[in-house]
Amino acid sequence: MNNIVLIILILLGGGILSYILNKVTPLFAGLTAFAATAVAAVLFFTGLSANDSFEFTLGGMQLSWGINAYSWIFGAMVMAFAFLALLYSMSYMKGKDRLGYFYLNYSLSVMAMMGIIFSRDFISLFIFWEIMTWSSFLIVVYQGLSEGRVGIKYMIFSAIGGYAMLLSIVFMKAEMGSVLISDLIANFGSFSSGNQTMVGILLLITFGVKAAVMPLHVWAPRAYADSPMSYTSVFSGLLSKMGIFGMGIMLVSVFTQSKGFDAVNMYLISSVLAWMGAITGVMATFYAIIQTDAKRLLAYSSIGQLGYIVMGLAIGTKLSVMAALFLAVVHTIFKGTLFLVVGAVERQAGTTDMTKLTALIRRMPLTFVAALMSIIALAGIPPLAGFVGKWMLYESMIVSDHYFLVIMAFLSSTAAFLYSYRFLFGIFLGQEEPETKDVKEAPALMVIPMMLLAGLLFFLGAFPGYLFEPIANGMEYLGMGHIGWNATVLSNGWGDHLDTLAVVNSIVIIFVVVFIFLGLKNRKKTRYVTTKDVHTSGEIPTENENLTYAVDFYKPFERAIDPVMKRKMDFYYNRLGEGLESFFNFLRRIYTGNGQTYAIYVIIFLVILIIFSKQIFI
Amino acid sequence: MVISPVHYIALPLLAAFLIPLFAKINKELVRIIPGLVLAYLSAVSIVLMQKVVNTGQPVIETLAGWQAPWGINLVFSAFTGFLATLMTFMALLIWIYSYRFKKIDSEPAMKYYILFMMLVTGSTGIVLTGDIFNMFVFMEITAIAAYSLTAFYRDRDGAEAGFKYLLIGSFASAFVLLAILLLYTQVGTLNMAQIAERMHTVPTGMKITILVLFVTGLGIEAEMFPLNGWAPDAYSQSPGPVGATFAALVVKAGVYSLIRVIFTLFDIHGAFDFLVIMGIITLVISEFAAMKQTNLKRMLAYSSIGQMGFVLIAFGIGTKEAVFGALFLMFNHAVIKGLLFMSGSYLVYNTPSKDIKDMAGIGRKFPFMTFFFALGAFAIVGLPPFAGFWSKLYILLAAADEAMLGLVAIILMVSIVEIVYYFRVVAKLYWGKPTDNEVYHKPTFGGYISMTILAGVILLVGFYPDVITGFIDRAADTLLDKGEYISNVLPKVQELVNM
Amino acid sequence: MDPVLYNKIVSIGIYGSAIGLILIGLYAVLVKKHLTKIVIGLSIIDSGIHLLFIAVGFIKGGTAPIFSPKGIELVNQGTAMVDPVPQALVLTAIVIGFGVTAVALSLVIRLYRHQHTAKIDHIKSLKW
Amino acid sequence: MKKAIVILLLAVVGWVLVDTFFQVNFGESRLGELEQQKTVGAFYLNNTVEKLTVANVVTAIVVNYRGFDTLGEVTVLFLAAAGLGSILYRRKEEGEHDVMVLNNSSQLLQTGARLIFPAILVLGVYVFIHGHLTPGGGFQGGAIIATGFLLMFMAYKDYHVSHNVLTWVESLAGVLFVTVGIWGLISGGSFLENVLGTGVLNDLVSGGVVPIIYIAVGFKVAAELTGVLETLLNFKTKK
Repeated sequence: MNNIVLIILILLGGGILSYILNKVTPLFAGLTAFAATAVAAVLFFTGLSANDSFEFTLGGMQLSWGINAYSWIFGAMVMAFAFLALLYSMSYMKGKDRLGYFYLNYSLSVMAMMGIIFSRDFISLFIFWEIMTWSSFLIVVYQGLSEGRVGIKYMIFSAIGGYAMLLSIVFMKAEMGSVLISDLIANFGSFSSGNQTMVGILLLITFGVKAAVMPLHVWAPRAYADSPMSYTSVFSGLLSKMGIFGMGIMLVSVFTQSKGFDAVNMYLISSVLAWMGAITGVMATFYAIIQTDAKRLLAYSSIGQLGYIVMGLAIGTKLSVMAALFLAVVHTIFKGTLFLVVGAVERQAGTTDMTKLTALIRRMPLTFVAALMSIIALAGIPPLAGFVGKWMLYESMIVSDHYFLVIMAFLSSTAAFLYSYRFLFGIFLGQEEPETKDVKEAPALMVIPMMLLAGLLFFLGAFPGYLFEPIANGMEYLGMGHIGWNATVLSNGWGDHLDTLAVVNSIVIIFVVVFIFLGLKNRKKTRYVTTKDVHTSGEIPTENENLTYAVDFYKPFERAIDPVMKRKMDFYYNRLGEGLESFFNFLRRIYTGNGQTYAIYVIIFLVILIIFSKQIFI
Repeated sequence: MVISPVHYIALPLLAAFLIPLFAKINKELVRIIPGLVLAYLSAVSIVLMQKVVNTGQPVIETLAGWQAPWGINLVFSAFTGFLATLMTFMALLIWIYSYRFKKIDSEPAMKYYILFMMLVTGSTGIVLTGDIFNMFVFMEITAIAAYSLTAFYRDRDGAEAGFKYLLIGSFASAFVLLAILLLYTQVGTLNMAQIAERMHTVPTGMKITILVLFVTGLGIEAEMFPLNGWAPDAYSQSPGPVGATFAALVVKAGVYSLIRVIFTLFDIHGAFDFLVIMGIITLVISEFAAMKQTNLKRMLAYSSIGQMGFVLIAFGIGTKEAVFGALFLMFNHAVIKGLLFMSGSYLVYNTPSKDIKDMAGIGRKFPFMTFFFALGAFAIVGLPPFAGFWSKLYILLAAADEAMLGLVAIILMVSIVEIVYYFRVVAKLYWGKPTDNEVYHKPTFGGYISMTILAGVILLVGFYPDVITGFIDRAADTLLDKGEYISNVLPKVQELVNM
Repeated sequence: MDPVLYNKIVSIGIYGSAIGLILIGLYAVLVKKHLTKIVIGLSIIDSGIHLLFIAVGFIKGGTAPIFSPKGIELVNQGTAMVDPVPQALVLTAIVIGFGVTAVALSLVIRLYRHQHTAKIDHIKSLKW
Repeated sequence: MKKAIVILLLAVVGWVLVDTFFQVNFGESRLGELEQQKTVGAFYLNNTVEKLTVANVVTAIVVNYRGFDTLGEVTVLFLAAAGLGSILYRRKEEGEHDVMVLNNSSQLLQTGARLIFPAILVLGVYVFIHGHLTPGGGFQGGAIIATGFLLMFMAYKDYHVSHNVLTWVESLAGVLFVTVGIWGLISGGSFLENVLGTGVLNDLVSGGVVPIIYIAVGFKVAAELTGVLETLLNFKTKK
């Protein structure tokens, strides 16, 4: 049987089987889902070639699945990360109820993502897109927080996105009689200018919702924070990348490559999108800084990072697209890891509130190492992979004369240091509280995936070329020319070279030296104290006073950005929603409950028809 | 005895007349006989469907030995047969579901089964008959059974809903009767094929007046806005299986009659645009009204009305693809809404206040019911890969083919509203904080069986729509080919003269 | 009297009274508050329609469509028989009307027993 | 206000109805010629005597040509009775019994009712037995019989008709109707087909199955109308 179909079927079957087996024992549920993902991953990495395709007719529609160099990047990402996150889940989810439900939806969303990646036509893309949406919705409401309101908000936005795609699909089908992505690329130039804009914007809305671009992002922070962390890592790491995946096809293949696309439109759409990405990056970063909950902080940070990626894609030069795709992969790794870290902390310490957690470094050292690595990658500090991506992004923007965007990006990545620091410090460093004394290191099943991912970050920082290769192949498939790459050397437009290996080596050496030095120097002197072990003007703080360092961490900064943050986008959406609901409430008063009124409606209807019968029926 | 469409009417009637006698022998027979009849009719459906598919010709049954225009005839074509088969199977499932209904009290149980069977017979009769006045008679059979069943529960709201239904329903029958009368004066016949054949001789003004009367009367049955005031009350107050029957059979019959009149009897093209407009209004207003409902069944009722509006839109577009989508949607709606009403009523039974608020977390107590409800909700809003998706897709494609992108946009926007209120409930059922309610009405075994079958159908059609599209395709062709209908039903001109 | 005028007057009288009955019935249903009166109104609408049926089937100078010896004799003399179809239809319609009325009355009785009122304005616990 | 609106609306409806029906000329023959029959009515008038040997064409239509309608209409009655039963059903509680809503009537009415009751029954039976010959038939006869029972209900406060008997009568009559239909299906090829010899016109025994069906209808209608009256007039109380 065709491997593509087999992967989908294995994931689907694994999900259903784990739902059923959960009735036997919850252990089987996790194992089955894990086994299915593992087999699928093995199949994906070993059994697929670019020529594999699968075509069939369903309900009168010609559907076609296949794999290409571009989708391979995302497929590899999904399979590898989903596999590791599932390994983590088996330990993380232990003891929670309705595991069958969780694993079913987990497997379904992985299956849906693989389906999206395999889809060569919009109908199957839409089908898998919606499966992804509702399976993730079911996990967002899994913990039963806030009466499912977060989930509903997520669902509304996803539905808007999904239906935008459906609208463009039916339009495409009517216009060109086909729903193949390749046909859209081939025929896009022949659409009228207005139709081009419409299809373009509709599809970008679809992908923008999942990628949480600014006006469409309001679902994301709470949805990320409310899901179980082992799924949030997938949610933020992979699901959002599906938006990026689609945007890549739209912006690069459809817009740039199809001859005859109205240049003005294209420029307008792309630069609007780039600016939206930039604003998303800045605003979300600001929001991330003022969060006190680690989950929310990471959620906003995710949105901000996705903003960069969108910006890179929208600029559309070779280098920027490459940077965006590189960042997309790296973001999956580090943000996924960070959510896993937060999950581990939540499970071990019982909370993710940074004002309550302190000094977990001594309790959970391995988790800390993973967090540290990912934070470094997130902040874009050499030598980890994030640095390489940022480097390329800045360079591409400067080369293509987007100076304002550079300023925005610079602003937000500087600001990102603030929350990175807050995250690291709030949870892992500082003085110890008695409450966190009994916290233990996370179990091995949770630590191993985190450490593997952290190692991967380090590896990619040293040898970015191993990631450049598939990305360059993918971009070639999309229609951009080949870009020069080498395993360890970055080259830029000015002809400078950056040998990543040298950077890595020197930094590692410095780090090790300093570490040894500090270790030797402080070996005997370290005295660990709790936060209560202080005297403020001679007063001894009471037990219940929260003196954690993370309280009011960035008070001055918060005050500075307060005017910008006052009106959230959320506020306007909520007002709109309330307005609509009260309108609906008013509207249903037509049904007065009095039978006689209904009878009068009938007569009124009849009379209207009689009076206007000539106009209506002829 | 040859298998023929008349079995659909004769056997249930015979059974209905016999049930009071059997009740004197054994109380259990009252429950079993309707099931046997419906099971037999399902088998009849399969045989007849096979015959129709194999020969490509409709099975036409003349009654009392008189050829078409003189006597009444039953037409089991690919189109009517499809609907009749659908209805019979749904009725059989609903019977399985309600087998233990009212098991304590045998007297109302007998009445219930008689009325239920007549509801089914009436709906099937509307679809099968080829005579306009006979259709009216079946409409009334359906209506009276429906009024009584709506008021079946002994609380006062049931009677209220029943009375409203009756009030509006009487209007419907009055208008239809007037329309039939006027039609008879113009064409001098009651056979629908012959009416269609002679329709071009009727003066336009008269034709339009008749059409207006028909549209008003049948629009009430098809739940067109603003004629549908009765519907939410009737759906929400009737017993659970009856609500399912309304959604799966009665409304379908109403829509069928409207479609038959507009597509076959009349040749007025404005009527199609009119259907689209009324469909949009119905869809929009009822989906909006559903949004703020606190009673689950009432919400389902409004959703049903909205779906019927959607069906009307699709029929109004009038192309082959659109009719195909509309029939597909009717099929899906019957199956899905049936499942929703079946599972929903167990959820409602176990919530004394009937309020969606108080159903929070009920999924822990009724995992299967909640699962079925969630599946139905997912399917009805048209999420892939469930059955509802395909019908929605086909209708939208058909609309786009006619360059009605605005219409597509409206439908999609309304779909978002639909998603919101369904998902709100689903999220609440699964993950709300449970309020403890002691009352337990455990789902019956039969309930599980029929719901599992429906869920299976939803999944099967969702994953592999081709199992059903062949039949629907043929049905759509049959509906649109008016000339063939006339020539099939009416004997050749020579024979007419010789008669 | 002029046959044309006579014809007109008769048709106004018969159609007019039948339509008048329909309108009176509709008025009762739409305006009267008492449930029983509404049911009576529905009955009156039905009666009006039934009358229209009979009126439409009538043929001037026609006799009843019965081939009794007398009827055969009349037909042989060239007398027309009225159209039998509306009469047959109206028989069915009357019985159906009776059935609906009976159900309506029983609903009214039950509403009255539960609600202790028969005013339609007071019976609207199901709304919106 | 509401009244004014309603009157306005009804004026439009009335005007349209009048306008429409005046296009249908009163008393005009729409039957067409013998060869070129325009309405089915003409066909019935021309063929009933020859093919069915039923004198009353209306009866022929009701019972044979459109017998299916009649089956439906009998069902409607049956349903109305069943529906009434279910709507007004209440389980008898401890110490309750059925009571008529009517008051005791005068001696005059009681005596008169007893006197006239048998006559009404006979008239009813006569009407439905001769349904195929004279104006009248099963429905009319049944209604007349039910009137007789209504008279008895009004005269005697504690007059009851056995539910058992009513059930048997209406069920058997209904079964007879359908069975005749199915008999036609089996031996003649179509449901309700007239499979008996038709006899001589204007004989009491003529018209094949038509009188049989009409007698069944008569019994059924009588039983059902009586049942409906009984249900509507009774209520359960402790007194």
